[in-house]
Amino acid sequence: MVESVVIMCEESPFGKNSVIESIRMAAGILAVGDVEDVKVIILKDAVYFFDKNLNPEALNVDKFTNVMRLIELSELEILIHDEALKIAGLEVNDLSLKENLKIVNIQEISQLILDADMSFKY
Amino acid sequence: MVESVVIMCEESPFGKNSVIESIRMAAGILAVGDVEDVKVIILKDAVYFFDKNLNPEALNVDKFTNVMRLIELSELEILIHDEALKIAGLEVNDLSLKENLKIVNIQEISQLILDADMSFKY
Amino acid sequence: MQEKKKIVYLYGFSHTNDAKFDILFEIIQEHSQLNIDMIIIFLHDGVIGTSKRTLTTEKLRNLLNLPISVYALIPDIKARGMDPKTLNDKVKGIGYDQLVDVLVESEKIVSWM
Amino acid sequence: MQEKKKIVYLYGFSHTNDAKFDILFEIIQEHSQLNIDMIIIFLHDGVIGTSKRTLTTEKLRNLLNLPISVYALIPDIKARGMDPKTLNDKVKGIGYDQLVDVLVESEKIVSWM
Amino acid sequence: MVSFTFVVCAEPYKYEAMDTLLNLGEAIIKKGHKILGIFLYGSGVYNIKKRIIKSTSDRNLSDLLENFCKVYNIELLACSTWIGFTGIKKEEFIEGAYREGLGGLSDLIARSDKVIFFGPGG
Amino acid sequence: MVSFTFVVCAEPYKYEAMDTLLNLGEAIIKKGHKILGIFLYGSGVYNIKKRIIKSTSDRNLSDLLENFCKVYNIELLACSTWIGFTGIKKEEFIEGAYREGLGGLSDLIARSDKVIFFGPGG
Repeated sequence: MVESVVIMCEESPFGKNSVIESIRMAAGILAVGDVEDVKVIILKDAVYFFDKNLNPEALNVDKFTNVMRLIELSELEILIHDEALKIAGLEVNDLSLKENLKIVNIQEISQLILDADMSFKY
Repeated sequence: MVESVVIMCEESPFGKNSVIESIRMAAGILAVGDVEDVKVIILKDAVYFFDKNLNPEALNVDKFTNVMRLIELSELEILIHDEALKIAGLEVNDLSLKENLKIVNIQEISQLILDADMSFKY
Repeated sequence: MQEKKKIVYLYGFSHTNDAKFDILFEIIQEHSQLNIDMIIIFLHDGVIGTSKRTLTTEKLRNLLNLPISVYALIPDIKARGMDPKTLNDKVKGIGYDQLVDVLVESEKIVSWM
Repeated sequence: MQEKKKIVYLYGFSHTNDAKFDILFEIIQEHSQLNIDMIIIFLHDGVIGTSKRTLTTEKLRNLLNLPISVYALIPDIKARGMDPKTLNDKVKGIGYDQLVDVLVESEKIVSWM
Repeated sequence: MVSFTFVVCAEPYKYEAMDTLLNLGEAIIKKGHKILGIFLYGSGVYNIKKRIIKSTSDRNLSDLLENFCKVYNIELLACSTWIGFTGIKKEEFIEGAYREGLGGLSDLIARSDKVIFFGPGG
Repeated sequence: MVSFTFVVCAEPYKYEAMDTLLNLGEAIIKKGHKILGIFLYGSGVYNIKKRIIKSTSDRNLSDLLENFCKVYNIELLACSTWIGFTGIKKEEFIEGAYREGLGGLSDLIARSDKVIFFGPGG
């Protein structure tokens, strides 16, 4: 029986929608049913999704308000790879939704995967 | 007026269908209308498409007979990057459709792009 | 003695074409510090580069040097025109049947396709 | 004196995440042996890594050292939360209007998106 | 006996996911195990659409999938948000398939021993 | 005055192509140039489908595209092979759009000064 899930995503917020879809899926799995532990790990370019200056409207794309609210409501655990932050030149203070995010190193990511019943890269 | 087109593709035959679609598009553009020169450049993993041992049936996928015939009928020029061959460990003798293929180096590829009115990576 | 945890990775992207392999490698390298039975199965475009005939990338060589069992899916190898007989010595070719056995026996599956 | 050929590349993939950049670099390096006016425009995920704040990849540094004009599309920069003011000194931020001018003035367009 | 669930986020024909699923699925069942369900998410929902065009040269993945699920009694679910998003109508579904929220996925995951995830590709 | 043609091979929402096309397209016209046509190929043909679901939080790309083509008198064509392949019906098309063979693309390319190609993404 699979009771804990880790979802990883590494793509930028716009090139594909993998961050949004990972979060929707994670929140959806958590909301109903018997899977009680779903974590999302943010790698590489996916980190830009949580830059507080993120500005979809520059592309005439709607703001990601719904997804952000979904994260807050679902109490989803979102873990950000410290290397991704470093490469993007971002500090914790540059991030939105600080209370839902946790910074992790590769060792912790390795352990999260080992602890989950299943993991996948979206 | 755009009269000559170069299409590049670099993806493996199965992961995506970019080789097949590049060829279909190239042959289609050539067949009707006023564009008289369309070339397809095969880079990186796309080279596996022309391995004569290519065997889609191992995946229960139908053979690419139609596309191969399309290449022959359309007299499409297909240019294969020598580096791609080398990386894949393939020799000219390992290729199918030898008479439609030409091996080119990066210098020739650079020139093909400069000579065409437009180019794109599929 | 506690039995080793068994984890299997299904990896489906090209090593030559794709940077996705980087993070996978880092994670597996971390796992290798622990007492874990690790298997990686290359399928889809993941099989590209596993043949002796191809130029192995440095990344793949590094992975093959970790304490991990590496398998490659024979139908995906054949489909791409590669000969399973030319597989790198550290890579074992398996069919769908053996893939099922590996999946069934492993405690955890990580899908990276 | 013959006028220089003017070619513009539209490149839309992430440098950090994607190996697609390799071939583009090789081609542009070849072009640079010839008397050509080259422009590369980073848009979509191509803008990632063009900020001074980010760790520049070696590939991107090498490209910036070629005799080529490098532009990045400001709306794509802003959308990803990056500040156009922090752009790498060798990269010039442009808007859609300037993008149109560049496309109109160039003899050839290569789309790599 | 071990029970499996598959999640598919990739379009048919454009990616290899559905082909692998069918081949691996047959092997799973031949070995005496069970497939509880297949959940389609993201662009994977296009797999639910019945393919009307018959071609002699192309495998018909929707027929193959329909038959596979019918013969082995496998639940075939597609994410309702994405079905709405793509505008695929119920009468276009392959037989036996239905739309369902992410609670359905959560339920499938929790009832399965193993979950295999075919990502969005690319 | 310079004439442009766009080719789009990427799905709406999953990739950024259609957003860029609309923004760049407006700028092209504002500058006094012309867009002859937009040709949809591959998964790009999904852009022809009228989006029925109205959402307050998501831009409606099919409405935006329809309006853009209508106001500026731009031909909107979708590859007929791919329309057949995806099973999108004529009555589902956005207004003014029609299906056409690759000869239509060839014709558009030959009549245009510049062609911009939005690839299949990923």
